Amino acid sequence: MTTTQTAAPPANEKPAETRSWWRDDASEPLRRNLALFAVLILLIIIGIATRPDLYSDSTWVRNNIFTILELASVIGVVTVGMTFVIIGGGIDLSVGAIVALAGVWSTTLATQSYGAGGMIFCALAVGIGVGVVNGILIAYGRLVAFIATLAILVAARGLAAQISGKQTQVSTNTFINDIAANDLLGIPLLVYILAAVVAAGWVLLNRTTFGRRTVAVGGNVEAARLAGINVKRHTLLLYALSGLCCGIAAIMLTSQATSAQAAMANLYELDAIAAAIIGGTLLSGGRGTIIGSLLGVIVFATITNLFAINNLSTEVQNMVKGGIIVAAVLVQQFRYKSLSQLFNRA
Amino acid sequence: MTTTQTAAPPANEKPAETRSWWRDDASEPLRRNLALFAVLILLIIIGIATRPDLYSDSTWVRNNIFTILELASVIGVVTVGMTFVIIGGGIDLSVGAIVALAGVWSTTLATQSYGAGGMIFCALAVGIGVGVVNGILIAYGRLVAFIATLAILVAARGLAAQISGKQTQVSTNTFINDIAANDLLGIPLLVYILAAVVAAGWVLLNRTTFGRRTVAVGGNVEAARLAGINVKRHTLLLYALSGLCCGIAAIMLTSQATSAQAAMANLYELDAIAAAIIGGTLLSGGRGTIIGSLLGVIVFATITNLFAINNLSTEVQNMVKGGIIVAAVLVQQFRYKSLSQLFNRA
Amino acid sequence: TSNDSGDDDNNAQVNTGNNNANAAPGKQVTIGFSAPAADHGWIAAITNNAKAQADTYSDVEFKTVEAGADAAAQRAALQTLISQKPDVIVLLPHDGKELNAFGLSAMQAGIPVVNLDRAFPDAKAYRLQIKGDNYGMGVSAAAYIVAQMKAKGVSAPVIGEIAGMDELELTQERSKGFADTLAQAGFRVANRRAARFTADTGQQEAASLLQALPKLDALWNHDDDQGIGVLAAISQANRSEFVMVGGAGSKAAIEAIQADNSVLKATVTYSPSMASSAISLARLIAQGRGMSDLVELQVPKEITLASETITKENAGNYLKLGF
Amino acid sequence: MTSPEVNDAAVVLKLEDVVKTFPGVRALDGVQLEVRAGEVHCLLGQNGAGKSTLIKVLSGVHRPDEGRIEWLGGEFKPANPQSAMKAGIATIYQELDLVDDLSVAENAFLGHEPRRFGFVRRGYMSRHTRKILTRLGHGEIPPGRMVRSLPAAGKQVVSMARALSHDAKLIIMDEPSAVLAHDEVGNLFRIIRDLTSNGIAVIYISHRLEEIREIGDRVTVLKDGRTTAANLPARTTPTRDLVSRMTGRTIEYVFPEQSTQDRGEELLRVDGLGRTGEFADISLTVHSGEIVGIAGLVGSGRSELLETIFGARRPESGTVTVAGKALRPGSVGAAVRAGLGMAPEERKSQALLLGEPIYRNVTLATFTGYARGGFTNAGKEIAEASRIADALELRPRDVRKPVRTLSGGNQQKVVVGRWLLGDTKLLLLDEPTRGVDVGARAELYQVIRDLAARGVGVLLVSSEVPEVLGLADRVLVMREGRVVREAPAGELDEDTVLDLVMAGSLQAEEVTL
Ligand SMILES: Nc1ncnc2c1ncn2[C@@H]1O[C@H](COP(=O)(O)OP(=O)(O)OP(=O)(O)O)[C@@H](O)[C@H]1O
Ligand SMILES: Nc1ncnc2c1ncn2[C@@H]1O[C@H](COP(=O)(O)OP(=O)(O)OP(=O)(O)O)[C@@H](O)[C@H]1O
Ligand SMILES: [Mg+2]
Ligand SMILES: [Mg+2]
Repeated sequence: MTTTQTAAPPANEKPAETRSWWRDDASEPLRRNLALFAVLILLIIIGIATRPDLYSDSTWVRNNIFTILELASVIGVVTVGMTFVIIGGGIDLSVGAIVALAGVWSTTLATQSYGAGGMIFCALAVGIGVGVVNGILIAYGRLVAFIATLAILVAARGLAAQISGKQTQVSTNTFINDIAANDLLGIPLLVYILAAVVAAGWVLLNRTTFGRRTVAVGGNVEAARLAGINVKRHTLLLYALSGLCCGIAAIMLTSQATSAQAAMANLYELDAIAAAIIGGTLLSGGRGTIIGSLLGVIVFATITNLFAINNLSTEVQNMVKGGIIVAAVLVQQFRYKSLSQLFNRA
Repeated sequence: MTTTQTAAPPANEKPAETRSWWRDDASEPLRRNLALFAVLILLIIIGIATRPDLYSDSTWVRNNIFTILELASVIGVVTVGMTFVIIGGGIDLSVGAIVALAGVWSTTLATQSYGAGGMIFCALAVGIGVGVVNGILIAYGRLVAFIATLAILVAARGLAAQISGKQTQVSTNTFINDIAANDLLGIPLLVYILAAVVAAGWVLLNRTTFGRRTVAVGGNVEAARLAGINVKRHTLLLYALSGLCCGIAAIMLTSQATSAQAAMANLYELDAIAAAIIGGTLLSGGRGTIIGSLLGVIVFATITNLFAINNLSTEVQNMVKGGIIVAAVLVQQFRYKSLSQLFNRA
Repeated sequence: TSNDSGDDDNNAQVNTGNNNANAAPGKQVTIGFSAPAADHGWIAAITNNAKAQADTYSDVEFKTVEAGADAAAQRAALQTLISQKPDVIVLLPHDGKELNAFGLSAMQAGIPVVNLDRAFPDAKAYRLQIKGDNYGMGVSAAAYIVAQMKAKGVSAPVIGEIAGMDELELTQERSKGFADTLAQAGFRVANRRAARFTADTGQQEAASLLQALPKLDALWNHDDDQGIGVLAAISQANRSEFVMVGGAGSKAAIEAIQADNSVLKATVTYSPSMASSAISLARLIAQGRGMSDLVELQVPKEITLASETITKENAGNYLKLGF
Repeated sequence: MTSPEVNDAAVVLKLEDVVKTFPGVRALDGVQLEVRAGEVHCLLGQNGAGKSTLIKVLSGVHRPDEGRIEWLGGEFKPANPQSAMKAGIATIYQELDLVDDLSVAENAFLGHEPRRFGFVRRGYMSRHTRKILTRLGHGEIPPGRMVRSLPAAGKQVVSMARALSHDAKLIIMDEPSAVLAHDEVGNLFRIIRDLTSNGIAVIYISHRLEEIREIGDRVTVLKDGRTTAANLPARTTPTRDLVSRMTGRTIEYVFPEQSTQDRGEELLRVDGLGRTGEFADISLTVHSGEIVGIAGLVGSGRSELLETIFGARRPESGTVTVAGKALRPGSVGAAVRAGLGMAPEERKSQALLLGEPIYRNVTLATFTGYARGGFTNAGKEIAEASRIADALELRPRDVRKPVRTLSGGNQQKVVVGRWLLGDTKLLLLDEPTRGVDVGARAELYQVIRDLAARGVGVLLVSSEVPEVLGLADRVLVMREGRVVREAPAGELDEDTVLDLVMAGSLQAEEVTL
């Protein structure tokens, strides 16, 4: 028989833990996010330094913040869905194509005749529908996510071109068009939508069983399966969720452009994946944060804005942008290391 | 369970163990390649069925084969490099941008003044150079490959636009232009280049320490490190190799188009990755074949050819293409299962 | 297309207008300008021309914002332009319909908008619209081909088409003009491939098209930039049995037509010189002046450039306008 | 301190006050170690004592923070694994370090392939590998075979072949026997004796005391990263002494009393279950409060059987009935809902989310139960997980720490603990004590017994025959996918079981002779 009572009093374990609680890996996302904040502040400082004339005008600054957020809003919504898919161990290359297909489908004359409600319903239904197709191919057809969603990308853009006859379809629905045009309490409506989607995503990931399953499935799919989680159904749901986000984004983008066409939301997949990864989501799954992804999107939008106010030519813009992406990630890593060293000494 | 005695194993093998020591999936790559061959034959049959008029002309068929191979040649060379990178556990999104930068740089008036040798040297040097930058960022800067090569994609296209002033730069060098125009023994020179690169890639992967270590680094990076492999240096070399392939491809593409511009080789990264994966390369690394990747490229080129000879519109083309990609992968899986059952019974 | 990076010194697409009453300096004005950032010769020429034309005026301050990759980025860029309070905005939108809303809001805010090339659907969204004729391009190309076929006595010609980026509306208009006009002569397009305005895609699509059509009588290629690749594919395939018509009117294409040593026999114009005109007219609008050759005191609301056909006969006249 | 039975060969390796810290952990805290040429030096210590960390320091994976290492008379500071290998130290790591898609020969020579102009000398490498494999008693493994297709024991042989492919003077083996069956362990010992007779020193790590008795010369004991005893004679030091040095307390390596209660109603009935190439025609029952053990060789299909019962594999024939109701085949979810739980064989790849906190791993199968309206209840989960951590004496106790930072044995406790939450009626345990130290092992045995006493049925797979016999009420012996004997534990002894288990191999050998 075992006698265990003699040793290991918990008392002497306590101090070691209090000393190191913040250092355990659970707080890493927070630190990474701090690093992204630092990058953001740096970008703003560069903005102030290069265009003091603009930044001295407080109305302009205020408007500029909203310009950045509006620019970030559509891709931000897409990125929330993408973050779930990547944390769950997948990838969705079809997001841009889904946005385009949903946008085009909801702006056909037939759909527009059902009014704003019909258009929104159509966009969401198309988004979820294509997402479910992705999910079925990947979860039940056992296709590699990269290939399946690439195939759907190509097919969905083709279908969008077919439906629209490659024409730009103008939205004549004032309700839809007003979403992007109007404010509430001085803040653009699109920013509210972004905030709502981010908040919902955060709660879903961190406070619900769905979020926990996502982390489990992406972190160790075999462990999740052997713990009784229905991995296939969950995978399906993840792609459907991504599709839903694309549907929402389609409405937002249609509203911004007061029109939709088959080539819209071009390469959003790369932007969304890049933002999520910059935000600390592990490409191999199992780890990531919604806030990080949001910050990633905002960093990209701020870079674009910085270029615009300094009127850099596109080619210079692109060269600098590549450098900034690299720098941002390096700063994250640097911060992580140096800070932990700093704290270690303290 | 079969009686082991009938199988007449070699004297030094214990029969009871022959059953339990290994599961026979070593031949899986071969079987996958067979499946791709089946897809290829199916595509050709569809071609014959839809355009019997063309296929009844043997000269035309011969020319068509070369048309397909020429179409496959540039992306094929890029895919060989990509296959190495993916087997080694990475990804290179910058291949298209490197091809463009190398092409543009080698067709500036200054470079062209050094003649064909100077142009080829320039393209290869630019390719390797950008590849090395990728490698340094990933291996030593510890950036995620996806982000690092995405940043380089953006930056390299920007630089290419800057160098070319967004103009299409015409190559006036007849040696370069003749590469795509000329044959040897009735076979286009580009096809020889493709064959040479594929052969070199095969030998490198299967017969050299570099290739075997690539599998190790991608398959189990910890094991590779513990075995004393310099993982960082190896990773660097992989991206340099991919860059080299892009440099070769740049010369080929410049020769085909008798010109170069910053937007050339658009989205080659997606085509190359898709071909490699269709060809059986594991996106997570550690497994893949050069022959599979080549077949993947040829399947895509054959699909494009099939669309062209049937005059399908772009949108229908895209819809069908998505379906074919999905079908091809499903066929592979189906074949894999059913065949292994077949073998089990035999 | 040329390898020199478009120095403005001897740009034939700029109106130096020495003998023009409106050339005299007037009120100091700020012109804001935005065009998308495609890596394409035509768009590059648009931007270069606009800048060069603005440089000829001592009374114009020229501010450009380059729009990023899509309409959303361009809209954000335009916001920053607005904050710099220009007197007039010259805008080549990614897509006229997508930026219609911006045009409306700028006009409402009292900033006249000169729409360049890609039309806003809403007439209230612009003060002046100056654009090329995409449908007309197709018409001109088809008309030339029909005439050639008639002259050669080919009754049922095999006609190919290499289009530009298929998802753009302008490509659709060009193809429609082409098909409509051919149909009037009882002809039709046997095979149509869509390239992406780049030489490498032009080569690939042309190689495919030539393989699909072992015998060809006429070919229209929408864009002379991608035409470099199309011509390369034709010579690589050793084909010469047909006539080819180009599009847009690049310097290289016009030279080739003049030299008459390839299948390229004509090209139909879609000139980036419209950017120069747009700047000149924007200045007049901002200064409240009219066009001196017109009786009206104001610049008119719409100008559509004709698509002209350049052949060996008239190539000499157009050579200086090639971009 | 040297005991008389150890020869006076030269000291080849000497460690003084070696310290290695990880963020938050002092994994090595002043280690002393002395190894002589030609001896088998055993390292003993509980899970997390720092054994693996110590050998990673020796093999150049980690660099020590403090202390001094002497190797062959000179100071030794390996910068990376390669320089340690060059210096003559080869290591077989605890976690298998093979590349699945390389061949046996390529794995054996990974990192130091024989080559000419960059080309691998395949013929040479293949011949050399075959020689090494033959020396290891496994000449039947073809050097060209992909490692992916080898079972765990075969992979262990390849790991060993790699160590032998270096011209090593010291070979370190971190729990090499953990994945080996009984006859394979005998073979391993033969190889070790062969090595030491050639003057090669071996550092041997194992949690099985009887192995240390059989093969070891001297023992060094680690506790909490410190050497608590050095150079004890391996054969003669009393178990009580060893265990007290390891744990700082006295325990005995015994099994809890067999329960006396009558077995309850039938919980699990398996009828004619089979899967081609894995197992065939398996029928068994488990009653409430009963522990049924399955003994057998590695590769006899026991893991596959458990996974099939649990719904992780689809049976090709036969049925599984739980508490009188047929279980939907091929559905883990249905099995869990029916009250089944399983601790799989490979905890890292099959059971754990290494980056996630302990509590989330403990509640992985039950967190839905604490949730309300789809919203999780972290407070409740942490409380419940802490309760389990206390019951299992998990170290560390803080359940918010990531599982990755736990030692192997504590990770296993997390996996078993998962099924102590919720209403698990039947627990399937696959090698629950693999790589678990003596102290934790005894605790786990007690946990399993207590579960049975509460009426839970247990189906236990283990490669350690004493464990099956000591713990189970009833024992099934499997060979080549079939049950060859079923009997109450009391009617069997170790020799009988081993005889049954190996009969297949013996007969097979007769056939080839
Ligand atoms: N394709 C196959 N052909 C022949 N036998 C196979 C095949 N696939 C699996 N097996 C058998 O399935 C069993 C798998 O071995 P495994 O080591 O998992 O069994 P085990 O009894 O659970 O051993 P352990 O005690 O190590 O868990 C072996 O009997 C193996 O021979
Ligand atoms: N890379 C690492 N990062 C942080 N902590 C680590 C790391 N490696 C080991 N540790 C910690 O160091 C201590 C010693 O671990 P080690 O693996 O050496 O134990 P062990 O004696 O080999 O145990 P076992 O018998 O379970 O294998 C443990 O507390 C472990 O959690
Ligand atoms: Mg260990
Ligand atoms: Mg097993």
